[in-house]
Amino acid sequence: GCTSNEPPEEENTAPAPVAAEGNDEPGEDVVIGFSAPAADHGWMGAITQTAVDTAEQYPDVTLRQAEATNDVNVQISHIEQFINDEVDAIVLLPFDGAALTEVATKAMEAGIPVINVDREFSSPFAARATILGDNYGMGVSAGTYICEQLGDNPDAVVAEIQGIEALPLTQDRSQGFADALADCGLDVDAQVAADFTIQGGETATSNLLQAEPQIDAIWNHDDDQGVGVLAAIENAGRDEFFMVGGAGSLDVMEHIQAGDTPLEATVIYPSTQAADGIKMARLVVQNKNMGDLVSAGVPRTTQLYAPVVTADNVEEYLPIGFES
Amino acid sequence: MSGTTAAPPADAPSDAPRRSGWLSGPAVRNLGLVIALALICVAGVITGGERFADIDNVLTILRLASVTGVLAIGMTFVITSGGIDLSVGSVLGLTTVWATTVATQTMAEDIHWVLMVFTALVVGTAAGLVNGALIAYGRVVPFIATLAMLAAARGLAEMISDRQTQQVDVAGFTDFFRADWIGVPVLVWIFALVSVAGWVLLNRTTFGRRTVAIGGNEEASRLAGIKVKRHTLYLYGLAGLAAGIGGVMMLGRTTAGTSTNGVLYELDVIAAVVVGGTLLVGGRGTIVGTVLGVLIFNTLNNIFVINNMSTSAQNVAKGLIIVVAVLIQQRFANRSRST
Amino acid sequence: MSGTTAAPPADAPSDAPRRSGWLSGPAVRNLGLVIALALICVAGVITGGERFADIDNVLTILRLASVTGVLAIGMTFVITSGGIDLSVGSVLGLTTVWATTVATQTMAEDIHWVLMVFTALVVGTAAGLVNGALIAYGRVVPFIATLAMLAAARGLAEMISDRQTQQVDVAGFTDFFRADWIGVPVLVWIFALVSVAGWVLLNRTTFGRRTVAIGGNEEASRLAGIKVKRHTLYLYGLAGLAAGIGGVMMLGRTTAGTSTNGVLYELDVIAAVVVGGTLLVGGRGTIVGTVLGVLIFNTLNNIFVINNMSTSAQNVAKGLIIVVAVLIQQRFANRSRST
Amino acid sequence: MVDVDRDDAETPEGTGAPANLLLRMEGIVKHFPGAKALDGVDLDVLPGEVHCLLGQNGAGKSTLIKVLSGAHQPTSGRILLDDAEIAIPHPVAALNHGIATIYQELDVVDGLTVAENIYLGHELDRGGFTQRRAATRRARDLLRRLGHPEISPHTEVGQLSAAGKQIVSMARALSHDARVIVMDEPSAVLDSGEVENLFRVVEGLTAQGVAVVYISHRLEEIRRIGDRITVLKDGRTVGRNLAVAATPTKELIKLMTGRTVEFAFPERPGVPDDAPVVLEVSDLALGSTFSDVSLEVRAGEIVGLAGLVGSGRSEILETIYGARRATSGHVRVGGRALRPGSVPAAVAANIGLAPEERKSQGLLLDEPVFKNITLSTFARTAKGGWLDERAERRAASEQAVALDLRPPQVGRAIRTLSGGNQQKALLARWLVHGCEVLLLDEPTRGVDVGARSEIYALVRSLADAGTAVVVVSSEIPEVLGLADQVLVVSEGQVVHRGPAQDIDEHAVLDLVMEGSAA
Ligand SMILES: Nc1ncnc2c1ncn2[C@@H]1O[C@H](COP(=O)(O)OP(=O)(O)OP(=O)(O)O)[C@@H](O)[C@H]1O
Ligand SMILES: Nc1ncnc2c1ncn2[C@@H]1O[C@H](COP(=O)(O)OP(=O)(O)OP(=O)(O)O)[C@@H](O)[C@H]1O
Ligand SMILES: [Mg+2]
Ligand SMILES: [Mg+2]
Repeated sequence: GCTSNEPPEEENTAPAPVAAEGNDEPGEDVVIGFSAPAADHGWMGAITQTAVDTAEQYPDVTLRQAEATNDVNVQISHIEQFINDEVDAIVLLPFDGAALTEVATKAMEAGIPVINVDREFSSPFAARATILGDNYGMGVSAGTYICEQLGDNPDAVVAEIQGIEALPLTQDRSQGFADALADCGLDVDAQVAADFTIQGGETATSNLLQAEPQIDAIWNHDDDQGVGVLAAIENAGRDEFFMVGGAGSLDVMEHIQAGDTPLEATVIYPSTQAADGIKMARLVVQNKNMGDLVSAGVPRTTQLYAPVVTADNVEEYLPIGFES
Repeated sequence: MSGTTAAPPADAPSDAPRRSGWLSGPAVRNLGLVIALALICVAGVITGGERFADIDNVLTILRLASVTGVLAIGMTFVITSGGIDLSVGSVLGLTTVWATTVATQTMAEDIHWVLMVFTALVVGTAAGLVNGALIAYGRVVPFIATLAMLAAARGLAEMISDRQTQQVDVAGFTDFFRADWIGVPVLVWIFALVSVAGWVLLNRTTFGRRTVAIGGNEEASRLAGIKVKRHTLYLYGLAGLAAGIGGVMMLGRTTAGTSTNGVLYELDVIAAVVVGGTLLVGGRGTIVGTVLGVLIFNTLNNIFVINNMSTSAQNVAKGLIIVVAVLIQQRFANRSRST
Repeated sequence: MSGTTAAPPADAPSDAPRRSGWLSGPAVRNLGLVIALALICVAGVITGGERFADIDNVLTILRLASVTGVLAIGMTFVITSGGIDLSVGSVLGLTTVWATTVATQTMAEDIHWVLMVFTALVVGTAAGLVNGALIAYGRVVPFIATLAMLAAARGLAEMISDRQTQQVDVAGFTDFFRADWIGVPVLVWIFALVSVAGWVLLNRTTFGRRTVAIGGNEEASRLAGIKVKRHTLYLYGLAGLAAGIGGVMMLGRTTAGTSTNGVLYELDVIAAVVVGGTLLVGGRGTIVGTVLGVLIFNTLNNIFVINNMSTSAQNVAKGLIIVVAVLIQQRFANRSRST
Repeated sequence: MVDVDRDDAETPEGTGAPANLLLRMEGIVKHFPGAKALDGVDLDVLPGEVHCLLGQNGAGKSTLIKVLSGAHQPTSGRILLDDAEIAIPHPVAALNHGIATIYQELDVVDGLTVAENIYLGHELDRGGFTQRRAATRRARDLLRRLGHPEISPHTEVGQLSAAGKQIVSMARALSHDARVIVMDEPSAVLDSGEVENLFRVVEGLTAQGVAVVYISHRLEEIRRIGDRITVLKDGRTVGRNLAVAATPTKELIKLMTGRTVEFAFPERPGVPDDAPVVLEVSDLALGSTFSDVSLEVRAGEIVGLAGLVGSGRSEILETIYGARRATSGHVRVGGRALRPGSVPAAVAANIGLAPEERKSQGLLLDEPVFKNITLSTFARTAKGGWLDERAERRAASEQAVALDLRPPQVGRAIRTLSGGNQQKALLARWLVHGCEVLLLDEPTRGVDVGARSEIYALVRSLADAGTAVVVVSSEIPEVLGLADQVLVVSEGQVVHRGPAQDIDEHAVLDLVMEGSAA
């Protein structure tokens, strides 16, 4: 799809109305149904939190929040409930894009615009607008950064700590990572999967550090589990490598700033996607244009930018770091 | 010869307190559940009004309940026999993956979509039979055997699907399962059918009687000539079949085969069965109770969403309500049987 | 007069095969586990070589085993008594959250870091006592009562933490729990201590004997004058305390209090206990077996990582290995007792 | 002594209310949902006496003693100890008052050792730590006192036979330093030698002033050790404080049953020589438990197995039945070899086994009586897998009447039946089945006198109808009286076989003693 690179500054944790004049003026009342997977880790928690905060900003928006769940069966029923309730729009971060396509299409057919966030539906008719992070791009960014650091050493040992291995998004990230590394003649020497939790990160990393006595670089997919990863590194007393994170939590950015851990960089995966979704949903329902765009209507697809945060530019990104 | 034949026993066998099936003992036990469900519905109407007491909403609840409901019917048999099956959710995931492989779908496209259904049912039953064989003939305790299957089936599903979600492209299939009959979704019909079949099987057939007997006293059943091992094999096969049916329904609902389908269903399903009044130690099982248990959990979920509760608050509320529902149900269960 | 005094009747099994505590019947049962663990280690050495058979690696395995290990010791008591506690993981999460609230940490900073430990233990025990009260006095079946607690504790933890990870800032705390004593991490020491204490409690105290008795025959225990309800209360309190200790250790390991700590630990812990040879129906419990069960699972994980296996392959392998381990263990268990 | 008719409402009194009463229960009433188990029962117990409690199955004996032990709460009534009213809200209270109970249903914990079972609930401990050495020592003393020094305090109770468990129960009661010890059918699972041991212990207790409340269906035991008797019928006291010596057995039976029972074994019509051999067992062996067991049972013949507890008789029956896989030997029914180790094959060949431990091996306690009775036949009654519960009920009710099951409602949970009636229901299962070969393991355990002679008559009439019967019983007179042929088993070996008329109780005892001494 077409990609529009929005400056991340536009999305603040405490979003201030920065969009084009008039868009934030109260319009007709909008009831938005919101459904996302279980907030079982910080990034997902931030997704929900920023969505709720954004909705609260607008007196004309009422947010209906479905129970966060990792069960597509339950999530489908929530969308069905929204359709029954005849909400004005649905912002949906599906646990599995393909599995929710069906019901999203049903909503669209019922005249309810669906804003698809983060995990893409399998049919273009299922969403009015789609906001995507860039999982493959994330892997590419992380891989490219590591290449820059280690490109001259073809024997360098690179390790990767995945999130939940069985998720397609994990596969995308790993693919991007591998592709970028291959570009400079490196490969992934060790790969472990955590489960997006701190305990999982700690366990996986402890075993990983044990298995690999000498490592040059680690990419950790997720800054949430990164807390555990760092704890394991500290426990093991290892510091011969540098580490790249993923998602961009506040905590990690502070570490990058302070330079007190092997963490040198992290790849942003915006946790404000759902907040954007809320804004878009409101605009769609109120028939408004998006920000500075000249063309009429909200764009169909928006893919967010995945920049690499390092000590050099961390100041710039601190405000959008999410609290894990 | 004995001289006792003279005086006939004073009290001839009067079966007075017996009423027909539904209204006797078990029904009284279920009364508590009905009351709990009714209270929950009242709460739904009070807080949700029209939005809750709406035919579409009721159908939404039923549609949601149908997948776990079917699993719970199978689980009721296993638990009644004194066993447990932790693998149902994971086997469900495996069946959805297997039924949506390119090979299966191509074949289904060429021949008939029923092939996909068939594949799912065969895979589910096979996994169940492996459980059953391990338990009956390998004498592995059910908890461990099915826990192993939980891990293995999930892993297998991931390998087969290569961790990609597989979309159902066979139109006939999705059309069928998406449809309504007489205003009621096919999925709900299936749930109803499986429930009735389960009730009949448990209460009206020798298979059901054997199941209860084995759960009540395995040794006594064995000594009475029941083939306990073979029956155990069948029981887990049945639970696997239910998982297969659940898998087909899941596919109908999501049109997506993925190894993450059914994650953690085992807990939901067992909870519904146990809240329904089936004893975890075996020997007593109730299909009606199970259906009520499934409905209670799913109605709760629906009301939470109607009331816009945060997930955290939902969890706390769910914990409290489960306990209260069980306490209500117990009040009645205790009244219905002697000390 | 009785003729049975003359020759020992056959129904009095001779004392012969009895040796002191560790080496008697239960030990033979554990032998199977030891062999299973040994085989796993051999597999580790073959595939991992130096990287596996390394003192640091062993310590890593032990350190990782320590948290679930402590929970499993508590769980062994509950299961031995015929109960189950599904809430341990979620209670663990709650204790880590509560011990790291700003209020607690500020107080700990001012007074002593032991306050954090104390908080966690109190919260864990309290949650356990609530479980116990529901089960003993409310007569809710353990599965349901603790399932409710699983939901409620998780929800409460999310509310308290506002779903934010709370970092431990009390230096004394992290320093203590990250340290080594005589080359062995503090966490491993705690695990060892809890195991030994658990063994003594189960095998050498009145409390332990009564736990076994209640699991073996609750009615007989009641008739023999055991206060079954009160004992049950204590048992779940104990499991809660273990969850509190586990929470403290988790904090030591990850320095982060969050409601996701301990997610899904219940299954791991129960699996370790049951693989260890404690009967799910109650009446037989073995701490040594539990420790071995925990080690088997954690060693497996370690070997999987050393071999760079994908999660899917790990799952399949884990399923197979669990079954094989149990079959090996059974071979020995059966040999150690008569038909 | 008052002579009573069955219509006489008056309660016969033996001795008047004595001065130094130890324990008195007055007007005890106990209702269960749907059943009135006790309806105003009185009981007076003197220190140092053996007070016998008699009554038919279901009369309320166990319920009464459970009220006394704190296991049940009475609906109304008073309990006085030393003339002071006491409350017994739970078992601990009874024990604290010095009232210890041996229950009818074995109340031991299989997973604990003998010593641990004996001190269960009042463990010997210091600061919570068990004093295992002291417990072992004292347990050994108790077992010796009970005449069983060979039972090791370290044995897991699950390894013991029913008799061994009973002895552990008794040791537990003794360990309490009680003033009143209640024994609910303690002799039911014991053989004659062990009953003698038990009597010695009881005499030792009474000599110390301990009162023993003794329940048994074996009237000859009551003659041996009883001092006074209280008789219950339908939850009421119908005879109180009758002196044993002054009350003829006939009288007691009439009080209990309300009618006259001529107690006798049914006549043996003799098995015709041309009767076909139905059951043929040749050289059967099961590991080290028994070996070289051969027997033939012809149609219409009753073969009895006599022997001590633990001699392996139950295992012989279970192996014939296929519940255990024989290590060698064959079983043939009607000439056809039976598949070894398969119960379904045995059941299909119309063999029935009424097992020894009815609770653990026989009954589905929470299920209704009729489902228990039809447990081996429901599939046969069923049509194409569909249950026919009406037919099941009919068949079960017929047998309930035939066996005088009390209460005869086949729809109630079998758990609520008294012990003896549960035993009858178990027998009914195989009567409904209509077996060609019937294996009975302790068929009259816990069955009252009236029903007992009915069971004898029934077994005999089954034999007359052509069934081959094998009976195991620990009561030697029962084996000798009922069987045509007797096999004496000792330590897993058949040490004697011959017609029942040709041997008497002493000879059997001598044989088994010899065998076990060898
Ligand atoms: N569960 C068991 N474990 C070990 N040995 C056992 C077990 N059950 C029975 N035995 C042994 O088998 C033999 C026969 O026991 P059993 O009591 O069944 O014989 P029996 O002649 O039927 O006596 P009873 O009069 O008690 O029925 C004895 O040596 C006994 O110790
Ligand atoms: N829990 C119960 N619920 C209902 N009825 C019961 C219960 N327990 C006992 N009864 C009934 O109370 C009556 C007395 O039973 P009890 O066990 O006291 O008889 P018993 O005299 O000990 O007989 P037995 O000689 O067979 O042991 C019986 O009719 C029995 O069915
Ligand atoms: Mg009785
Ligand atoms: Mg026997």
